[in-house]
Amino acid sequence: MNNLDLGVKIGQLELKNPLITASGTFGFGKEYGQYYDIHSLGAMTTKGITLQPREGNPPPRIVETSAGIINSVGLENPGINAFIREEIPHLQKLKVPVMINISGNKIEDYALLAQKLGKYDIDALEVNVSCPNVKQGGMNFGTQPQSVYEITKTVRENWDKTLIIKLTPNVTNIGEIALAAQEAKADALSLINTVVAMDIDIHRQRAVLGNRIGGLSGPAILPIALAMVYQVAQQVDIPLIGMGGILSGEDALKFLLAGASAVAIGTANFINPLSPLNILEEIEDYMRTNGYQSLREIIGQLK
Amino acid sequence: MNNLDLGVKIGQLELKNPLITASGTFGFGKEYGQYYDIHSLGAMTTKGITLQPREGNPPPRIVETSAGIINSVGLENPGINAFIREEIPHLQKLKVPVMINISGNKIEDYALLAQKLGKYDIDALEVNVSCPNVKQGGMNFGTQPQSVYEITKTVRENWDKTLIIKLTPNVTNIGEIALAAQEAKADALSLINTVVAMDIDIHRQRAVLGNRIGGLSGPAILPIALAMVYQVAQQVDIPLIGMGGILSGEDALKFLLAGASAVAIGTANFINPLSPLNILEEIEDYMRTNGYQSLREIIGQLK
Amino acid sequence: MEEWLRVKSHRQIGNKIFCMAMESSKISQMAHSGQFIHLLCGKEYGALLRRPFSLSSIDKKKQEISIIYRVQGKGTQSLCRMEEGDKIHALGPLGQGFFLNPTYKNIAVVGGGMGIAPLMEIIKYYGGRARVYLGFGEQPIEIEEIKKYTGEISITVEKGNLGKKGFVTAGLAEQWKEKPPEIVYSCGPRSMMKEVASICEKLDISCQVSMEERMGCGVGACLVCSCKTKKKDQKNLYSRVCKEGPVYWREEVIWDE
Amino acid sequence: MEEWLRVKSHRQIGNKIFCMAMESSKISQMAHSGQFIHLLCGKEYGALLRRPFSLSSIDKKKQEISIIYRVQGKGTQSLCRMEEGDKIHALGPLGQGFFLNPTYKNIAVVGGGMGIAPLMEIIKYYGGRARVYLGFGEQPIEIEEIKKYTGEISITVEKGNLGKKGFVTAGLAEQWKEKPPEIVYSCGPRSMMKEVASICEKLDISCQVSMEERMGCGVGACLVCSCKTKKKDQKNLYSRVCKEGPVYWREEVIWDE
Ligand SMILES: Cc1cc2nc3c(=O)[nH]c(=O)nc-3n(C[C@H](O)[C@H](O)[C@H](O)COP(=O)(O)OP(=O)(O)OC[C@H]3O[C@@H](n4cnc5c(N)ncnc54)[C@H](O)[C@@H]3O)c2cc1C
Ligand SMILES: Cc1cc2nc3c(=O)[nH]c(=O)nc-3n(C[C@H](O)[C@H](O)[C@H](O)COP(=O)(O)OP(=O)(O)OC[C@H]3O[C@@H](n4cnc5c(N)ncnc54)[C@H](O)[C@@H]3O)c2cc1C
Ligand SMILES: Cc1cc2nc3c(=O)[nH]c(=O)nc-3n(C[C@H](O)[C@H](O)[C@H](O)COP(=O)(O)O)c2cc1C
Ligand SMILES: Cc1cc2nc3c(=O)[nH]c(=O)nc-3n(C[C@H](O)[C@H](O)[C@H](O)COP(=O)(O)O)c2cc1C
Ligand code: FES
Ligand code: FES
Repeated sequence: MNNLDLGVKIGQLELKNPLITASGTFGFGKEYGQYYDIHSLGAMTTKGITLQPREGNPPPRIVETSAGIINSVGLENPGINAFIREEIPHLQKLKVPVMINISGNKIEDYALLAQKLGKYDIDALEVNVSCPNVKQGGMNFGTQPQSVYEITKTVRENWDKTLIIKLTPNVTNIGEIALAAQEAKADALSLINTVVAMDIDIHRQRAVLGNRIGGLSGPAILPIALAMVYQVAQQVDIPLIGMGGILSGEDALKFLLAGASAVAIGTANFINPLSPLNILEEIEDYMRTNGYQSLREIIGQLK
Repeated sequence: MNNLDLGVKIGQLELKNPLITASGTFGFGKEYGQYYDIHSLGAMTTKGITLQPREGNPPPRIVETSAGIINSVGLENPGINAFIREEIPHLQKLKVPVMINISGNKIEDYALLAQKLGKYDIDALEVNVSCPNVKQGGMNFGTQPQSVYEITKTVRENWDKTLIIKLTPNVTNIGEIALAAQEAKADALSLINTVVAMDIDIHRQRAVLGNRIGGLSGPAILPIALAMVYQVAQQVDIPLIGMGGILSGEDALKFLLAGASAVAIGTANFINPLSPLNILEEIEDYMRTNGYQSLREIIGQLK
Repeated sequence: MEEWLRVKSHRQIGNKIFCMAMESSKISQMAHSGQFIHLLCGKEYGALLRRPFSLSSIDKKKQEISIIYRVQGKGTQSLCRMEEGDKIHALGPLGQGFFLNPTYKNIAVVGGGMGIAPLMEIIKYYGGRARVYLGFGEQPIEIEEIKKYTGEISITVEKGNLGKKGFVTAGLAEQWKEKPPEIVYSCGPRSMMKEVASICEKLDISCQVSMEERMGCGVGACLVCSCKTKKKDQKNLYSRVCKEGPVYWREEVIWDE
Repeated sequence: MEEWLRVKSHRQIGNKIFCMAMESSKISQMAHSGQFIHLLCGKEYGALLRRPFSLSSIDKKKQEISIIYRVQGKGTQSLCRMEEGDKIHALGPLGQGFFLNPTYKNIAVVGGGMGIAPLMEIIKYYGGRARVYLGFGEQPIEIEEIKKYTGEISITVEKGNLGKKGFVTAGLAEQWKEKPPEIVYSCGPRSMMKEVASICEKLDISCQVSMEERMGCGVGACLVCSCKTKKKDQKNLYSRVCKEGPVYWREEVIWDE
């Protein structure tokens, strides 16, 4: 029955299917394991890790908007050392490819993070140059082709497994940034991270989020993400991981047709923990209905 | 009863209330006149005009997304000469302030447009440096502080009434562009125009829009627009006209609290032609409930 | 014009196809055959914009209008949950309707699928003077209703066996050559209308078609509903389906796209 | 755990306040007083995320759980349209519940407004051993229900005349000084719980509070539901209300924010 070939290649990684869980929405992979066997995923991405522990932004950290949510977690994480001590042992045992999402304040941070993680049996790094919730560094890096080039190069020098650069949508020209990452030998690109956004409570006359500004995700941003994936796919030769508002198989297929080799599921996990599996099934249905054997017949095939 | 002071000042214009209809969603002011007396508006903005007639993009030109619409009209318009011949006579007679939205392919276009329009009894120019649906010029102008500075300066030299620059959200740093427009003596800024976006029909495996790429508007982009208005309000001293997804009085009040002196209503007109009036009423209710006499007590008052 | 309409009856008349009659004191009085209303269908399924529907019946005396529609996406899914007594907000009547002429003795109507909707009023108007050609995918609808007004109906289906097998346009040229109608009215898939227009052009028969395009405002203000046309008096190549349309003379439409 | 729950009864018990009982074969068996479920409320009004609700009743024998909620925004508006027989999807039971001790003879419960919901099960558990203090804006709810389990209820309202006038926390210090409860359970507005915690601190009484914070996943994966805490074994200042909470010991919470 299931003789469909859903495999995709991201750098040196062979994913058995294109469904990846997005960074920051899937913890370190423990919580959703209660809802389904996470080995059925193509891959999982962990919450962003920094060199030093970060306590994150003051609450509230989430607000719902029309077809979207804004979050301002602010990269809360225990820091790389605690992460290695407490999470790596369990992550190394998983039989699903794991991508570690890292963030830095300075270019050297990224080098150090890659070095530290290089000692463990981990499949891929996803380098977040794009978090809009962090004042220093964070997004500023991701908006300049030059610094994206340098970060990518630095990490590349310290990491020989699969290297993915995650791009921010909050830029004038995402294509030139994608090209800079490719030139510095990134294996793949993830796009998009959240879009800078804000909500206001008119009764309290205050920003709803403790941090005022946050990042918009969910269905509201899907058409924005899709345009970026499509545009970047025309410009680079490395595989893309598309994300932004994917809730259904139809949504995921839009990204695949636009040129993404894989898709990541973020906000949808909150709505339904089983989303990644449901989306996978819907993709399989589509392939059967339309007589496709392999996902490769779909990727980038927009007419 | 109605002793509320809703007046706001945009450049030399005194608007009796902050409700403006957004460019491209209100034609040249004729169509919606059947639904209500457009003199109850604070002001109206006309569809973008260019030097030469433009036939616009191939259909389909609109698609609905989650809480948003993408349009790819592509600045269809009869050109400035036909506009002056056929629309100006009627626009000059209106007793509601009229803002003429203009777009160009080259910097000189803007100068010429301003010169031609300068001869008529028109209240304000809204200079669109930001249309994402036009290949040459259009958005490229709006993404560079230097060219925004030059366009603004050129128009300023040819136009001594109220001058508004309309900014695009598709940039890395909207603040520096806002500052460039202010430095070149813009009287006010409109933000935001639509966000670059795309939709795909997975059955036909084609982009839904004839032009593939279009601009996203509607509630989906409200939080993005709000963040930009808030950020720009911190940086410039000239008044802002906030827009992007406003459907209700509550939405409008968010923009006012964030620092906009007026708001423009675009997509909401399509849903309910009476939206601007309803929104105005809801603002008045809010003022009464909270004991405000004047809109100035609200503008930019986010705590 | 805008009006809150009260649903008077709402019934299923085919696979996913519904007919909804609404009380209307204003729109019903102004509406002309071929015009449409722009309905706020409800937000249950997330529809944001209004949806355009042709008036399938206009009863000025009973102050009632009807639409016939197929459930397709978010808007029509919400619409089909409307129940008798519910209110729905409409803009309308909108657009240019059909050219009707009381002196015509012999007209033809060619409808495909849901294209039947705006043609119903024409059939009522011309009654026995109308020859009706209808094409469906599988299941014909409203046939009994039409038979009340005219006996001359020819039904074609692409599959199934509730009519002739094939396309509705097959054989039209021959029939019309023999007995040319004074005018042909057509609504349905673009390819069908293109074929009808081309037959009429060859036979030099007047023909009106009702075009569809995705709409924003529905009232002429946003320019998203463009159809390529060559109206002589128009400066723009594109015309607004909601304002200059949805009904066009066959020679106005630029078909090849 | 996830489960489709069948609505068994759904009734209004106050101004905009509803009680919904649901059939649950799985969650009901695992649930502990103070835990919550994360409900997909329906999209009619555009709610995207799930909404968290404390379990106000857990009946393992009848395989039934209930929630008491107030209609506030999009999610609860959709929720209140659910009818008997409808199904609703839940994650749960989630979070850490209350510390219950069968040997306690004298406990106190302080609830404010909707904060009453998670306290109902505690009152049932301790029965006559519970002294119950409830504060409402105007209209008390569930009083008759509570009286089935304990006679010691004190009701305070901010306005109206269905109870003592004032804040529920007024006079507590004096009463507890005289006859200190072995533990105090509290849920309600933050300022109220802060006051209760501070009274308990002064009198050295154990106290648990149930905190609220806006949630994303509800299962510990997204870190949006942070509450400032000082748990000793924790590296982070913030703790996840959905995982480490919603019930905390009073000394864990950092109140001043
Ligand atoms: C002038 C006119 C008259 C029409 N009359 C009828 C009628 O009598 N009966 C009937 O069943 N249908 C009619 N249609 C088509 C009808 O408007 C669409 O089927 C309906 O809008 C689909 O909405 P949806 O939300 O169910 O589908 P979705 O696919 O969810 O709609 C998404 C968007 O695309 C637009 N759209 C989708 N299909 C069409 C279409 N075929 N034409 C125009 N816009 C479309 C919708 O309005 C909406 O903006 C007419 C269209 C026009 C332009
Ligand atoms: C652990 C826990 C238990 C709860 N138990 C109950 C209960 O038993 N009865 C009850 O009436 N309410 C309870 N609440 C609050 C309830 O979750 C909110 O009232 C509800 O989410 C409001 O949703 P809405 O869509 O109606 O409001 P909206 O204002 O439209 O909600 C918008 C967003 O804000 C969140 N939100 C709004 N108010 C709150 C709040 N007070 N706490 C947390 N998130 C909020 C919503 O979940 C949603 O994501 C509980 C909250 C938590 C965290
Ligand atoms: C609560 C939350 C936390 C996130 N944290 C991170 C993060 O730590 N690192 C990162 O690269 N992206 C982070 N993201 C962005 C997501 O990985 C993803 O790029 C984005 O949410 C768009 O996808 P979606 O619309 O499917 O959620 C976070 C998103 C959310 C909603
Ligand atoms: C159909 C359509 C056409 C538009 N045409 C123009 C235009 O010609 N010039 C312009 O500056 N903005 C144009 N806009 C942008 C709007 O003026 C407004 O900035 C944008 O839609 C955001 O507001 P909204 O979400 O309320 O629609 C257009 C928007 C739409 C939806
Ligand atoms: S739908 Fe707006 S002009 Fe036709
Ligand atoms: S809601 Fe996601 S961690 Fe608590």
